[in-house]
Amino acid sequence: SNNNNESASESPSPSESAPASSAAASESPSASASGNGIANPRVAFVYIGPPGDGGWTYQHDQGRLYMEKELGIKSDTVENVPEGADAERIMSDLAQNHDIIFATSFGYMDWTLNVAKKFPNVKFEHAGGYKTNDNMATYFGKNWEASYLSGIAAGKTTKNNTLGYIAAFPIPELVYNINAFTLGAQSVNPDIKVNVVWSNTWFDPTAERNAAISLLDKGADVLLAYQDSPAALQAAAEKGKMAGGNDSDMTRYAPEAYLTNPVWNWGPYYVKKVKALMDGTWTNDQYLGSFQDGMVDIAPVGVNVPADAKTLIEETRTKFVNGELNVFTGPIVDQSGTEKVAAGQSLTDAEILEMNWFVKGVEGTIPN
Amino acid sequence: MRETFSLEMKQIVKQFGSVIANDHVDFNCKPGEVHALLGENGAGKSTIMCMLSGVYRPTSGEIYIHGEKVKIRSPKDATKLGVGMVFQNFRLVQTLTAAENIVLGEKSSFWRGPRWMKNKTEEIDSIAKRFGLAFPVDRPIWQLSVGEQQRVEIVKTLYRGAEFIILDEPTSVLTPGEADQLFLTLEQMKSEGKTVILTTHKMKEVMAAADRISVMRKGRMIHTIDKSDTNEKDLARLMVGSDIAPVEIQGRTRPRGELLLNVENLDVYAEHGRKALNNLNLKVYKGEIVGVAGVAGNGQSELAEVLNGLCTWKKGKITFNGVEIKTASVRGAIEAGISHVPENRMKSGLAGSLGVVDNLLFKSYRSEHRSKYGFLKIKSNREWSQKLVEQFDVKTPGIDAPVRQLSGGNQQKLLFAREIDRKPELMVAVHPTQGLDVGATAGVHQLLNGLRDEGKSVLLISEDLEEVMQLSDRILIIYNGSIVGEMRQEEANRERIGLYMAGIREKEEEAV
Amino acid sequence: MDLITQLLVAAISSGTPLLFATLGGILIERSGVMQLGAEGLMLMGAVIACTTYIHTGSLGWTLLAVLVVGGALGLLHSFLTVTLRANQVVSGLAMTLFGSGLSAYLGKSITGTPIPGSVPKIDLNFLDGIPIIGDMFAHLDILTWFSLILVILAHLFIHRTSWGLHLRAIGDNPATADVMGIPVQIFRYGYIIIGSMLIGLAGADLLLVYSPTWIEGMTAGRGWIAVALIIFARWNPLRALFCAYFFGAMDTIGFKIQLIGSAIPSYFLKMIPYIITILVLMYLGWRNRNKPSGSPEALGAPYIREQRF
Amino acid sequence: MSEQPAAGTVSLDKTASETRRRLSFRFEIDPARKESPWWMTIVSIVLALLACAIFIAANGKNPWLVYEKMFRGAFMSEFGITETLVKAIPLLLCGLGVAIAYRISVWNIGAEGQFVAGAIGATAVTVYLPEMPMSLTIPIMIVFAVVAGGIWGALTALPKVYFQVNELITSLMLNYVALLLLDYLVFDPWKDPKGFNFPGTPMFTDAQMLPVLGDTRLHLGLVFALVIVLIYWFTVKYTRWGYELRLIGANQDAARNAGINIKKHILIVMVISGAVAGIAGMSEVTGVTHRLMYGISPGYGYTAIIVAWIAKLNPFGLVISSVLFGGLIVGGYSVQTMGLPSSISSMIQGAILFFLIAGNMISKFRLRRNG
Ligand SMILES: Nc1ncnc2c1ncn2[C@@H]1O[C@H](COP(=O)(O)OP(=O)(O)OP(=O)(O)O)[C@@H](O)[C@H]1O
Ligand SMILES: Nc1ncnc2c1ncn2[C@@H]1O[C@H](COP(=O)(O)OP(=O)(O)OP(=O)(O)O)[C@@H](O)[C@H]1O
Ligand SMILES: [Mg+2]
Ligand SMILES: [Mg+2]
Repeated sequence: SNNNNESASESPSPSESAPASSAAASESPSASASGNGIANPRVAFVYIGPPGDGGWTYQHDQGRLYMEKELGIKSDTVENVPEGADAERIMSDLAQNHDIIFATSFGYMDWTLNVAKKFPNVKFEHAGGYKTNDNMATYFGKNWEASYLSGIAAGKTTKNNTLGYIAAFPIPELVYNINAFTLGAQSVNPDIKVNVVWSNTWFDPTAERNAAISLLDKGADVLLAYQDSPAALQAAAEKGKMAGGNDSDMTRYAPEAYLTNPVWNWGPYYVKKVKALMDGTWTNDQYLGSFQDGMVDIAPVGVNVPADAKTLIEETRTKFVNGELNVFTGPIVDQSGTEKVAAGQSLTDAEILEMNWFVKGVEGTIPN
Repeated sequence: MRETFSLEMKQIVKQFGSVIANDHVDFNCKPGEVHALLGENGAGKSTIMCMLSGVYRPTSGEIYIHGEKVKIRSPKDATKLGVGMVFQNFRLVQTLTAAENIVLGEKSSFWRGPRWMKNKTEEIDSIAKRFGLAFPVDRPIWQLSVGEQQRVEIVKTLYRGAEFIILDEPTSVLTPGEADQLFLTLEQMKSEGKTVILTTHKMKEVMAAADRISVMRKGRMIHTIDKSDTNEKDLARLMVGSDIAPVEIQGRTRPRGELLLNVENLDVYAEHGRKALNNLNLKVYKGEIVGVAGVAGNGQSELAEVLNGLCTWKKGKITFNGVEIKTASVRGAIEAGISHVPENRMKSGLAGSLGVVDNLLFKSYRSEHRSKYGFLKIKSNREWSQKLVEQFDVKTPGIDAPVRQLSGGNQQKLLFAREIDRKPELMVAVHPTQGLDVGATAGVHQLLNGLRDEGKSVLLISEDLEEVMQLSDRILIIYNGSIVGEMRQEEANRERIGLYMAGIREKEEEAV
Repeated sequence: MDLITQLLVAAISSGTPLLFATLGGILIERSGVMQLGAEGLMLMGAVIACTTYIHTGSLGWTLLAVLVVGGALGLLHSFLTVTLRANQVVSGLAMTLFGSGLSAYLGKSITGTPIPGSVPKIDLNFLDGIPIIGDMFAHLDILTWFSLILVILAHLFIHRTSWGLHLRAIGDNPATADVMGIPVQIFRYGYIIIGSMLIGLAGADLLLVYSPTWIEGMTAGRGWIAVALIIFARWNPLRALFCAYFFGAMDTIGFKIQLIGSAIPSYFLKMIPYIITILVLMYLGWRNRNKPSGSPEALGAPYIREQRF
Repeated sequence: MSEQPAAGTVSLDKTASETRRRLSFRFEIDPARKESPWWMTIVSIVLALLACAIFIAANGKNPWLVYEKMFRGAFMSEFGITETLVKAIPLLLCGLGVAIAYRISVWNIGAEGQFVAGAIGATAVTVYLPEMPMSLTIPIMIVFAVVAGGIWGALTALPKVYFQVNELITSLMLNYVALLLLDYLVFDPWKDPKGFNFPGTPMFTDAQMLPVLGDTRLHLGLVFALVIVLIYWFTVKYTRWGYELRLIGANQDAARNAGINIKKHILIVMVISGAVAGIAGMSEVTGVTHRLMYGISPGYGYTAIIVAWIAKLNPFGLVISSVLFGGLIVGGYSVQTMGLPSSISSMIQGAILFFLIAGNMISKFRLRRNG
């Protein structure tokens, strides 16, 4: 798919860029916005799963394809890259003949940083992390807003006020999404309880399925799976219950049983950053997208979600687009009843990104 | 001519790699006869019978049954042609019952419910009764004694309707009494029109049971003759290939010394909880050869193992050179000066894929001459091996050649070289001449004799009565895990030993 | 449904693929050939099932394709281990590697695509009222029923038919079976091929019934578990049923415990079946020290007619 | 009762065999042939690549370009070579571990678990003895890894020796136990408190990392591995203990007769086997990942079995085969940009193994005219 890139990259050798690394790092603070653009940038994406996973990687790949179409360039992908030492090798390999690398998983953070330090002339974009370098930016989105909307859908749909949440890893990203989901549900139905199980995997359909069945057995009638595969949705559909997934529109896996869920829309951001590279205006920001710029959105609401939920979601969505609503506005109490956010106050983005407590109504614990 | 023979094998050649086990062998049988196939160990008897039963395929040659030329490509073909064989090493599935073993391979019924098995069991029982062969039909094989297992094997061939019944060395696991019973069974088979082929190297049996006799030597068929036209002596000469009787062993050159080994009231349990040695008592003095005779499977292997520290004992006391041995330890036995010539040299005596040097080092590699600070003395070990190979006249392509390339006799010589070089106090030799030709056998006998003359002792465990009687100063007879009889060389004769081997005690003997 | 019933239901649904694979393995190992390639075979079964189902939309063709591919891989294993007498452990490992690689390769284009349909269920509505039985058996799919029937058939086959007797003889003492006119090598081929088909079917079942989208490595070690279950069940189909369901139940127990709010880390719970397996085998080893172990005695040793013992 | 065949059957049989006779050849094992010749390995690898080429071509890719790219990716640059070696280190160490067990016919497939145990052992040093200079830390880490791996090996050997439990199953089960233990540690007690709950320990300090060569990732673990290769070779060839191993490997019964305590040796060898794999785990965490984390091994322990087998358990052969397989893994990722999955490398590994065992056995056969 990238033969033109191949031939173009024959000559630059790693030794050209590598030895300069230590010096370059401290050389000039403005290195992040390099003056001259690259007309035909060579772009690479590192994926944690396969693009067909139907979730996280799928959306990144959609974004990549959008970017290719918009800018008329080609890009490379490496999929199924484990979040370990292999990631460092693969990115080092890619760094030798690419100009910008998108590392699309949280677990790549340290490896990306290592490689970024070695290859100061290559730009790195890391999704979901918090470490940056002169040539390493991060990007993510306020998907808790979308989780809040999914919570509204779930709260309107449930018949017994018991929801289930299949959570991948006990990391802040999950914690604030669970909280937002719960708050959204409680906004329409204050008695709602959300049962949480940790699957400790992003992508293992069988484990996700087992988790879903356990939740359904426990009595939950609407599930949300913050996972990359549609296994939970499929399991719920089999049992005649409703579920949402994560990252992408999963309607096609079980149209009848589909609730809705937050979706990512990375395309515009990828266009923006690659274009910036072409223009020579790339910067190492920590970008946080939202409904406002469309990076975060919610999938079309499923056919069996009550109609009033749909309108309510539309209204609330408009509030998010207009910046009129913050999910974490007090009063919010945690599971033990301690007030975490006082009435009238709101958490800042930075506070949300480090959240490590559950709101009241969540049934489950965060390990440690 | 052709009609008179129900079975003919013509110019059969069988080659295993470079070994020619059968060299243009002709063999034939008349209907309803008992035909003995006689030959020394390794003469090729089993090989030719295995070709008849389809286990081996001849390299060349032709087989005729009832005048028709046939190809026996598999045991299945053989069964179809009415050939049934009882193998030297039984072919029984240990975990199946006797009845299941007998009906194994039968095509008649796919479904085998309890009803079907009951009918079969009755059928098997009636056949067994008819031929006087009783055994527990419903028990798994691993719970049966060797004799019972053999009966299962024989009934198996009868049940399968074999016309030609081959018994490969059937008596080596039987007492003389059981053997007599077997010969009665043979008569019964003969009277029902079956042809029985009996391979053996025991002349006595041949004279007792056979109608005609074929003699093989070194892979060739030497002669076929009617029993009435021959006698034991002629047969022996044919079998061994020379007039000269095996080398005379000179008598003892010095008197026997003090007590070396004393075994008292020894109990040993073998696998599956079987009691293998039962209150066994045994004494060996310095400078004597003690022979242990007995039917295979009466505890000989366990006796050898226990003396060499290979298995533990439940009860009893072993004293060697005045020191009581408390625990079973091979190292202990080696260090105490006990040598071991195991019964199956390639199975437990030598490592076929290793070279001559490594095989010679087996027991001495721990000594200071062979290794130091845990490191082998490679160079001096090689020189030492070279010397031993020359001294014992082992024919080998080189001292690094894997010993599986050596011929059987040379392997045995190598083993003796290793065991004798250690200057043992006691050598436990089990079947030391099995599979050896006359010359090699004489060589081994000389070595054993030499040990005795140096004042060392030998415990000779052998099934070959002649050998035991010829070499031993004293003969012990083992039966059912105990020593049941003892006699000096001068007092020994076949009949007496035979009675002991059958478990008939001295008193009863006198009473008879 | 109480917790026990829930576990039983979960045991059946996640134990069924294990059961298929274990039964296949039992047939193979009973014939005296080791089978360590289950992981690769299951993955191949799953990927073939997914591809065929997506392309044909027909369950019949799907199952046929799975059986053909499983059988073909079985043929490869039998050629190597029976005809060429290659080391059975290594051949099995090669099968695992090759199967995982090839399945990922073949499945790349269909990764994440849901299959267009599901395996039909047999609704036994009259069972619905009965407490535990109803929950367990009222709405099972046909593959699960097939696995249950297969257990019984395999048990009867091994212990009540002439071919079963042959099978036991081949695994315990091929030389004897051979002289009794049983074509050892042909039967070994047959059992390896049939067993491999069943293991392939295990993968297909996992995909079609349990987790209806293909992803690389989706068996997640279940093939290896099946290898262990063969030994754990001591080559007995009925015991295989219980062992497979035990491991199946253990698949979900971690989540159950989380939901109860127990403090035991789920990792330790997940260790339980592995540790129990070792302990049970140690106990059996000790108890059977004076008896034949129950494992096919010729397991792992190629049979050569003219070779001496 | 008699199943005596009718005369007709016999003659039918005869004609069939007559016709077959002229055409038939027999394929039989020649006892005189020993090891297969060295070139057989190369032929097998080439054939395996050809077979996989069919699959690649069926996917619409040019196999030649794919192989070329794999080769370039793995061996044709300083980066590729060092990365290949980085991958080869755990393979070589785990391979040495299993090879020594296979030498005495103990089928240890638990290198994966022993690797993880070693990694855990080494990391325990960073958790419990955090402030120490490198000169102390690294040796202590080795000791911990050896002990942890050795314990894992012993856990396989003890049930085998005392309860006749098949080591295949024990070592396999223990792999899962080790992986779950790892998960527990990195998700729970040892988790990096500042890591946003990411399943991993904190990054090691500089004193807890193995030195690397220049700015590559090639670390001191390579030296450990090569030293163990030499020790292995020397031990087997020149020491008394090595002689005992050779004897057990060649004939267990004979070894017992030579006074060798086989049970003890199985125990010792399994402890060593586990310890060597443990060193692999230690060198991976301290040399490459610099932290203990979820999914630390992408199956090194299993690949190592094949690496050992291809090398025919020969220590120097292991060096070559582990580099080959390291290259296959590295090259496998580098073909991804051509639109091929990285799993192509496990497919090729499996195929190589198939052809190799087949080739190994075929070279022991010879064609014989039926007589
Ligand atoms: N399967 C085999 N492979 C290789 N060589 C064999 C095989 N079977 C027999 N031989 C060789 O063929 C020769 C004849 O062996 P065979 O077993 O036929 O002797 P035998 O007369 O039955 O001796 P014994 O009285 O010891 O049973 C021996 O030298 C033996 O080494
Ligand atoms: N497996 C083998 N591999 C290689 N060469 C062998 C093998 N078996 C036998 N030979 C060769 O064939 C020759 C004949 O072997 P065989 O065992 O038939 O000898 P033999 O005539 O029985 O001698 P002996 O009387 O010493 O037993 C040996 O000298 C040996 O070199
Ligand atoms: Mg014989
Ligand atoms: Mg010979």
